[in-house]
Amino acid sequence: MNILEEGIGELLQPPDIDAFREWNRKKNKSLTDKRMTEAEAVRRYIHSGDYIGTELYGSVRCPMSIVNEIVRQDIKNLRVVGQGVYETDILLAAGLVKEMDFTYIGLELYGISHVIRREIDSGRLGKIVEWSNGSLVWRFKAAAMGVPFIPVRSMLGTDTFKYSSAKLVECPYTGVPIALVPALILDVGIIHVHRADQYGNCQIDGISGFAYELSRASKTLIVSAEEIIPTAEIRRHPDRTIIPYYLVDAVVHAPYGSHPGEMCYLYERDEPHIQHWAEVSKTPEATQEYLDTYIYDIEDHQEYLALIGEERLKYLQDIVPDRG
Amino acid sequence: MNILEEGIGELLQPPDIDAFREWNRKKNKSLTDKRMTEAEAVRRYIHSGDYIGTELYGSVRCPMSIVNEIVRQDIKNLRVVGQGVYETDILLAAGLVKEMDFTYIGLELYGISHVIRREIDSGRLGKIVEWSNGSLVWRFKAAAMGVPFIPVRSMLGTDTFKYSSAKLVECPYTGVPIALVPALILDVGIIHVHRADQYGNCQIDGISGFAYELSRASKTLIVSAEEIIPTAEIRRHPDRTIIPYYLVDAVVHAPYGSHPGEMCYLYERDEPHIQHWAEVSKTPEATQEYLDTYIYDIEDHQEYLALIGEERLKYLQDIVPDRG
Amino acid sequence: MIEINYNPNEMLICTASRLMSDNSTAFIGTGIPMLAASLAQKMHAPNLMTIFEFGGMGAILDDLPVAVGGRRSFHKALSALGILDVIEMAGRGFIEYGFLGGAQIDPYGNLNSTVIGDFYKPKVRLPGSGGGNDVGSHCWQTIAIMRHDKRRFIEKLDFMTTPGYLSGPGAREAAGLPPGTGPFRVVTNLALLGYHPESKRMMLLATQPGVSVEQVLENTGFELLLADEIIENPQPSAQELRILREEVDKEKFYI
Amino acid sequence: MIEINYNPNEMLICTASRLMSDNSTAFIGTGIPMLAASLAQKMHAPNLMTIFEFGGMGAILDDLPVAVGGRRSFHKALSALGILDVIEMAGRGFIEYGFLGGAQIDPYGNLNSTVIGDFYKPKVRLPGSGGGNDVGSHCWQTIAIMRHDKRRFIEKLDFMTTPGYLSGPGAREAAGLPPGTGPFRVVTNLALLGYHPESKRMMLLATQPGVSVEQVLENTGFELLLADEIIENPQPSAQELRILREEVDKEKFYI
Repeated sequence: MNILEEGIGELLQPPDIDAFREWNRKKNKSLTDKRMTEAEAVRRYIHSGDYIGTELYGSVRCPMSIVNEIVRQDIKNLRVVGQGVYETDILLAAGLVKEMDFTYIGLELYGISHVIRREIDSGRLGKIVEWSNGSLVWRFKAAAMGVPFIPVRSMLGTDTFKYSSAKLVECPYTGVPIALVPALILDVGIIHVHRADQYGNCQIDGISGFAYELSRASKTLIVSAEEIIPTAEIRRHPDRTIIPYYLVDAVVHAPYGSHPGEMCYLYERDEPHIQHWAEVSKTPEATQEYLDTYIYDIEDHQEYLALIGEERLKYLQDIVPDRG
Repeated sequence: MNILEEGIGELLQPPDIDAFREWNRKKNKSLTDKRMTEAEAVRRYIHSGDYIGTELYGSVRCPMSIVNEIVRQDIKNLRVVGQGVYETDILLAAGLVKEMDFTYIGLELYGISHVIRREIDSGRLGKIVEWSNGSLVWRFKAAAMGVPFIPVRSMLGTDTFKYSSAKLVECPYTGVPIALVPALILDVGIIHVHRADQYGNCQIDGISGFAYELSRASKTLIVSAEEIIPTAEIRRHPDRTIIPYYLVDAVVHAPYGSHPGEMCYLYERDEPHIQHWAEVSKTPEATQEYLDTYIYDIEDHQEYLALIGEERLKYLQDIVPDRG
Repeated sequence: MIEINYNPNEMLICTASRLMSDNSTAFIGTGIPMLAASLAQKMHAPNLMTIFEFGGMGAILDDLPVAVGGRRSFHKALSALGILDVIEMAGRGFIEYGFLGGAQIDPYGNLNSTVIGDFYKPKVRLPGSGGGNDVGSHCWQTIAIMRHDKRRFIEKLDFMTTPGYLSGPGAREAAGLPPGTGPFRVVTNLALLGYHPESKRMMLLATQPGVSVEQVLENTGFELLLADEIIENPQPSAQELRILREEVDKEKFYI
Repeated sequence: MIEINYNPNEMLICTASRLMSDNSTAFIGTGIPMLAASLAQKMHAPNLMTIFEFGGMGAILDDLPVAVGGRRSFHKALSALGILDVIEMAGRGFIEYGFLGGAQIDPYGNLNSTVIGDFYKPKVRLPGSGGGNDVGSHCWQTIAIMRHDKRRFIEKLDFMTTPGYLSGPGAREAAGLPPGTGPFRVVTNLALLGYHPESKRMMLLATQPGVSVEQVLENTGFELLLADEIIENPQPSAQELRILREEVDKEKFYI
């Protein structure tokens, strides 16, 4: 294939589809009870140096109970695909991120991330490769399809292309230049869902963000769920199973697992909490204090919820409006 | 792009994404009542020489009321993407098909199509280009993405590749040979769904086959629906809208619109009717008689249902089992 | 020994069924594979994960599917999305077995389901690839189910629809097909066949009960390799036959 | 004439809102575009089809979205699938307007939202492209919403995150971007700007009420073209302000 131009960004995770196929072949296809605690899921499946991705969109459906556990277990040198908000900020703040495929890190209406600059300056965050959101979801899609690349018309002509590892080729059908982006295979994907059964068959309500593609681009998949439901319920509505069991390695029961983010139809964003993070993350000291209070000094997600308090959680449920 | 090998099949519909974009830009984005009869939908939107596709899988969720109307209006020289069963057989039997992108035409457990051989021998079906089901859905997907081609690992090394219009290139990331297939843009797509509102927002229960991709690969989309529901109901469950209104040009109310095929959770296949077609389609005379009885001598879908009979239709509903 | 009456079709279904192991993923095409999968679920493989082309995954085959997209193909299923999800699942290496049919098969397990005769002036126009080529390209091990005669087992196909080992060892990989994939078994009314690990040519492993090796050779239109030891497949058990007749195909679609 | 009190932010929102036409499709980013879209729906464009990046399409903006994936972005929506559906919709040419922000803009409407300073040793690390590059690549007409000053309106970007007209006429097409797409308007606290049809350079179309052309030029770090007739935008109407304050941002997130 005749390459007209290439991005100078490093290929952090090579698109080795054949190795991915071999891995998937060996995955357990039986209906096995995969329920475990956050602590066990993270200990078993996430290791120093792993390339991971958390699935979410803004502060919505964030797998926070898992992210907090990663911080608690202090798993370092993570390589992270970064379409992230609060949860990626937390990983960065804890000094756990070494390399990133990057598209957006910020705090939405509260503006830029304060911790990322500190991590770049410290040298801990050593490599950043640029992409757009569309390019990333297409990279996941290529992995999901089992092909090493996919053509896109994003990034063309920009520095986003230049600092990516995309390639520019001439379309053999139309003759126009088009970008190719490499399949992105994650060592570990982390997704929070509304409901799952014990085997990992998952349902999501409302928009699904990156869930379909990221779940299928992950070698290992950790799912946390607001509710564990019987498999008979899954079988009554198989068209709701966006993530089937065979993709999943761990199922963690995590009510309010997205807090302080929202979970549509269940509870709203904890706006003051997110604002608080936006504020304290400005200084290393206040950041450390936040991490101590909400993660390091806490045993597990149950204790976290106790700290937030029943009343607050109840309030976040109560303000969910009707569907219409 | 360095091409190692090319299929000799003609490109029946060029992957002109930019023209597709211009077309879509001009499509009506307002919430307009698009309900109309089969007769009006077909008269307005399907023309001699058009490249069309009916979405279905086996004799399931076939848009039969629309297909029958195409036959009744005798719209000739159709170019058809052929993953089809009974409904494509009917179009072929009526002598309306000139060219095909082909993957499967047959009668499932009743074996091969009898009419296709007659259409090839007569010279009416002049061109057949080969594909696999996977390649076709990926071709739709490329159109849906707005890119002129997509890589696939199907068809490699076979005559299916040779008689397609795929191209073989070397993957610029891994160095292995990989097939590229061109985006497939339909002039008209035809889909039967469980429910739609007056604007064309559609819901499908159970498996969705090609619906997502084909609807997004069509310049014009005719939807028939078992039931017309209020838009408020769509807005209560927006995550069920597999086909949003802006893709749709015509909404046809068609209860039992898939007969003699099935519609999951609503009614079962009319097995004797399909068997009957498998039998009569063996000879031109009996075929003609069938077309007369069920299409030409009939005014519209209401009359068709009257001919099938209330009792029979009720029976096909009654034998639908519980979801479990 | 009790004499058991059964027809060759029933024997074929039982042989195919026995190849379906519990907790494995298997792509099920129209016809015999559906019967075999249903029988396997009711016999030895309750958690056989059936995958049907248009989206059904993990169905419980209470009623025999008659179409790969019918509601029986996702009855009480674990997941029911679209064809792209299934094809992608195969593309990522998640489907172990692919059950396929065809009108012709060659010594390397390549299949023809497109035309008999010339492509442009066919004697018979067959149904075409459908998902066949995708299954043969992406599943780890494909199992062909065929009627066994000289017109079907031929040296050179009229059209190669679905890849087996193509022209022999290394040819799949050279063509770009995923390494480690390829034909595994052929199940016929006369025999169970496999492939020689080096030459990738078809090899007789077992005969169906009462069928001789000579009969198999006579009905094969190319030189067939012979395994060192050729066994005779066990007859269908009384239980297999009862389940097949009374539970699997109770509507008598096939048998 | 009644004197109406409003702040520059409110003026900015009203100006952006007036650009959103009824029955058009518009990609809505975080912040000002959300306020403008909500105001437009309640004023002149009840059927403005808002598209939010992570799947929400056709929402009724009863409550102001604060995040592009929050439930308010698909409240009573017509469709709520995933990000791929939205990006593909833009890719197929279905999205007319794309509302974007950025830290820097150049004369050709190219935007920087990645870094200030050197890429490897940034002075400020900004949030990055997110969906910005995709919107700038695929939507027919992009509208940038910016604060207007010399550090933001500059001749040469530190980093080109999102394509405007790149290096000028024909450059988008040469790069492979879809023909006919590109920057349309820039809305700032000082002015409304467009692009010269031939040279594709930024051009002053209107000033915000009470702002002089000189003020705009002084706050622009590159040579700005002037339209033949430069009008002054109308002030926010009392109705616009009331709706904006009492209905759109009733929780006072932004104003």
